[in-house]
Amino acid sequence: MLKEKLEKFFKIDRRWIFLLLAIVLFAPIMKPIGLPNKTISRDAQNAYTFMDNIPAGSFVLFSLDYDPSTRPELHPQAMAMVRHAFKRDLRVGVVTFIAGSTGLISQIFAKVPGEYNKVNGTDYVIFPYQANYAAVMTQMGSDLYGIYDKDQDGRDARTLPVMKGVKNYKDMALVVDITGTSILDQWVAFVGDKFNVPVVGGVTAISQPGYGPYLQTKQLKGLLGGMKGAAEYESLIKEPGKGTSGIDSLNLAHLLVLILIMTSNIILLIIRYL
Amino acid sequence: MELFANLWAWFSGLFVITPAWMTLGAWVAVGLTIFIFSFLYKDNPFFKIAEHLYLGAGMGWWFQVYLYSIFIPKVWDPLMAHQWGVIIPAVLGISLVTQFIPRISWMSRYGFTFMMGYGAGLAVPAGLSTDFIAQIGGTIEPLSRMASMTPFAIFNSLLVAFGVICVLFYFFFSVEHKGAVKKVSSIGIYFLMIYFGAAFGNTVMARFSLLYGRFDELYTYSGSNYFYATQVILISMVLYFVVHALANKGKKGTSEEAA
Amino acid sequence: MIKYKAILTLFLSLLSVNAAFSAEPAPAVISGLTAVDMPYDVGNAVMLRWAINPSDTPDTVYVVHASSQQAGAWVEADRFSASAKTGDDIELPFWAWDGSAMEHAVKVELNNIFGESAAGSVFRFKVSALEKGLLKAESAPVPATPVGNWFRLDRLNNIVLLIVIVIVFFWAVSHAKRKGLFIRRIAGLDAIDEAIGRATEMGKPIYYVPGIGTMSSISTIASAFILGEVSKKVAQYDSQIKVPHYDPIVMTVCKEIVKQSYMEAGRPDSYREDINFFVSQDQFSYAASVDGMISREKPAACFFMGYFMAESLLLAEVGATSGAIQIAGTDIESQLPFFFTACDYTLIGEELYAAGAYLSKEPMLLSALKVQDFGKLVVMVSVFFGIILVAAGAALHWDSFVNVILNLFKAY
Amino acid sequence: MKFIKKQIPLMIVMVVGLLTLASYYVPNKHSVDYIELLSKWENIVMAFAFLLGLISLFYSHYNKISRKTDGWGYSLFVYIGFLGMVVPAMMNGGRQMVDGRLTMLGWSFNYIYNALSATMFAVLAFYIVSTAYRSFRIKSKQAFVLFLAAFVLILGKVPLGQIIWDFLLGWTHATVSEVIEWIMSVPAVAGKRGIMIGISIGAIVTSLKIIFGIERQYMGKD
Repeated sequence: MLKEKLEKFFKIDRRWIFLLLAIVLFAPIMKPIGLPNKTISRDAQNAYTFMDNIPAGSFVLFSLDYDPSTRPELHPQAMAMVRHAFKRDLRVGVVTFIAGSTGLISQIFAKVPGEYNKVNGTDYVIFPYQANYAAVMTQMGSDLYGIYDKDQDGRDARTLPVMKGVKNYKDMALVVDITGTSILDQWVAFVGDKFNVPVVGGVTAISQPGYGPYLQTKQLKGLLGGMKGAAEYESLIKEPGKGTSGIDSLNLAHLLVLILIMTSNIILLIIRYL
Repeated sequence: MELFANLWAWFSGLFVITPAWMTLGAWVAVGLTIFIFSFLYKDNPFFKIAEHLYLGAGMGWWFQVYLYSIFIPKVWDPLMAHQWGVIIPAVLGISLVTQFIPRISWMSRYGFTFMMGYGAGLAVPAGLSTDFIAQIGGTIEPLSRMASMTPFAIFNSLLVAFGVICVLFYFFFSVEHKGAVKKVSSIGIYFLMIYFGAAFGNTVMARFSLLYGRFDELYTYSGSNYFYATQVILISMVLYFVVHALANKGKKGTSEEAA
Repeated sequence: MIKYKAILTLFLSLLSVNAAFSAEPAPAVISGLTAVDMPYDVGNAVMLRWAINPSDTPDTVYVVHASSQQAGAWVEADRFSASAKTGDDIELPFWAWDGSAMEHAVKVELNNIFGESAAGSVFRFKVSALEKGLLKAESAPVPATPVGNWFRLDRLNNIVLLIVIVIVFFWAVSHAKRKGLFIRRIAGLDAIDEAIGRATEMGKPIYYVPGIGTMSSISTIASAFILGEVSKKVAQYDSQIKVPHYDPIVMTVCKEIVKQSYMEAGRPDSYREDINFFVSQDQFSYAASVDGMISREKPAACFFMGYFMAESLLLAEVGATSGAIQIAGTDIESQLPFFFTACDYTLIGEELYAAGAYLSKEPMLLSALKVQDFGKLVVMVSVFFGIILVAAGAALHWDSFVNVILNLFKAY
Repeated sequence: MKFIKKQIPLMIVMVVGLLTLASYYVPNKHSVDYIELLSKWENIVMAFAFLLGLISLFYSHYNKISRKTDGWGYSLFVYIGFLGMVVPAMMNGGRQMVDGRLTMLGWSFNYIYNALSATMFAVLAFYIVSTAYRSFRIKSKQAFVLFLAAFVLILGKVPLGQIIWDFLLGWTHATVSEVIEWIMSVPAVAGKRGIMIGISIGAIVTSLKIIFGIERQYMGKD
């Protein structure tokens, strides 16, 4: 009797599994649980410490190069780091080399500056999309206005208060690149090494291991990897957001898979030896 | 003429992206997302609509990519500038289209033999260097630091080499797998199993992140500023399935179980 | 007037040189600087070499200047500390490079500095050593002309291996025998008959999905061959087969192949043009559409053979749910785990290539399989002996011997 | 006729194949230019091949509509989807952004194409779970190894899993990240490398067969 019941469970309609997964992933979006995330990786901690020690008023350049396909992992990272920069009263400049990221950038800056009373043009500036990153990176080494003479809204970049005293990499305290492409490698090779600017990165979980060598040689001052990196950064700046709810979802979903695999094996054992 | 210009201006003015367009976009995106997900429950007309729309949209997307990144800049512009060199690939390309006319379809061979030759010529040396020589090198290279290695690291390097040899035994085709060969190749299978399991487990997180991303977007569009797009469409879908199930109640065999 | 100005300038500059001379000791001379064309390249780089100076300290910095003019116009090309960039750091194998740790060797990429293609024109170079920002030593300028070379000597190991394989290949192909060539069992392929038989019994179609590769990917070629054999059997059993396509060229090729198979099976009348049909050239809309078809038609068997990316599991899971026997095969190793877990039988990597030979038993193909086995034998032997030699060499500190072996198995 | 139909195509394969092969060993400017030219040509030929697919797609759905076969109405959506992408593209010259503003093409891409493809990709998350439920059952020793590797990898990727591991297996003094690192860099590498080497040899031999005209089934028979 039990055996028959179990066998039925064995061939459970997989739509129940789908439903479970959907609930487990969706619930934390509505209400983040804040499951313990006590481990903070060294690289995320380093990224945080570096940003935290920059003197207030310094200029930080964000290169946000991700499109909707890597949004779940990278958008929370960008949010958290921009928040941190505003919290520390740093000046923020944003560039991008991926056409698809312009929409995502405006999403960030529609929301975050308001929380810290920051004004476009005075505290931050968004530059228009440029396709050829190698040329732009080199140009910014001497005079960034050679390429970015206007900001995204067409205002003369030179006269913006936020750009006061900023001409090239020498006037920047940090470059942050958040990307799902190899553009971070270019920032390290073309800019970090050549012009002596510190570079911090944010990448997807899949490409994270590849940056080990750069971190070892300190060519990268810190690195956020995937949603976990975002969650870690959020907990460092004490502003739980999408990264935290994301890692909640992932935690539960992974747990669900493990429980499912275990149950199916336990049932298999019972059926076989009972 | 002026009327025409005015009409055109009015027409293209309609397609300037306004906040209203953004809200409409949210409804479209939510609808299509839920239609595709509904396939997980069972096949239904809404999925079929999304599926066919996607067929067209996918081809349309690539068509404009090809048009604006190849046909215009790489074929049309050079021709206008009297660079006749592009005629060769264009003719090879057009030869492919002769497929539709059986009598001269042999012409398409010119096009695809070109592609085959190019592909094969690239594959040989690249395969030799990255997948053959470099993989042998990668297997033996760690042991060159023998003097400074821990016993565990030495064991690991030897294990990799041993595993590679066993797996290759598994792929031996001209030897019957029995006796010693069978033993070695079955050890190779264990290495394959570890790789398969690990690669599977490693991908799970990336896929969940994608799904989380979709759900997050659905959640965003469930807000009042989007007029509750997600809730409305989701509830209508559920209602449809309920009504459909009630209507088909008693008619056995018509239900399309997706399980 | 201009004359006077020139004289004045000359005088002033002499003065300033004099002043420099009186302020600090004269810089020493870096001798023995040579500049030659960088070998084995397209002609954009020059190799500078000079001996290491034993009196260099960790603070010593070398600066390399380059110029495309007859005189002056120096541009900084490189800057590095005295301990870096020795002859050992040049990534070339021992048969193509004789540098040692006792010299500096710097590759100067001229196209990065001067922008245009550099082959054929003369450039001048000089090297200076700085100690804490002060000029310590300087070389006389030396000229060099980069030229485009005709052979990548560093890829010698690659070409030798290729020649060996080609020789073995031709030997095997020309000695292809009709009989006596053994091939081991491949479980997935034995299941093909079972799958087709089942489809005939149930009166349901077979789906053969060739994946999203183009005709130049090897897995697609292998898949097309297997399709030929499968459709021959389908024609014999008088069953139904459907082949949804991603790539139009693959589709046209497969049309030819299936038609031919139906003729060979003696059933040209059952051949229909719509056996092969085009779906989409967009990865996921292809997957969505094929998923829709499989879930609606509930085929008796699904074959997934060829080049697959993320859609592998999208297809295989729907096929498994609809209750089909599934046989998969791909050479994309990242997708093998998903096929392996979701399908009944999976051809792993090379097994897919061997399938054509296995099914057709054609002597030519079987002997090509021998070449593949030979290649694997080469790998096994090299790994086995390579490990022993390298480990022994490293333990005994025969560094150059270890280096020789590592160079042999390095891709340049 | 046979010459034009068969011999010349075979010659094209061989000449193009051998030249491309040789260019790998020749660093000269001519060889670099040759490869650049050919890859440009290949892109153009591919673009024409795309038209072949587009025509077949239109043709087959046109047939469905004109013959009013089952579900012909859905075929209309193929054309709607196509126009939904192409017309906006024509209006903006294929640009998604003009002066920092979303164009109609950008809109179609974001809300139609991207919504569809991202969702289809995300469906994989569901399938990966149901496949795991079905397939990771320990029915043999090999299946056990497969199960174990997958289990550890799934467990150790998220913080919660790391906590569970430390709780249950903390006494081993090996963190789950270290174990994962070991699996991925030792036994899994051996498995993957074996497959890759096998594949590369197979690919080389097949390519040689194509270049030398031994494998010519792709040309059909005539």
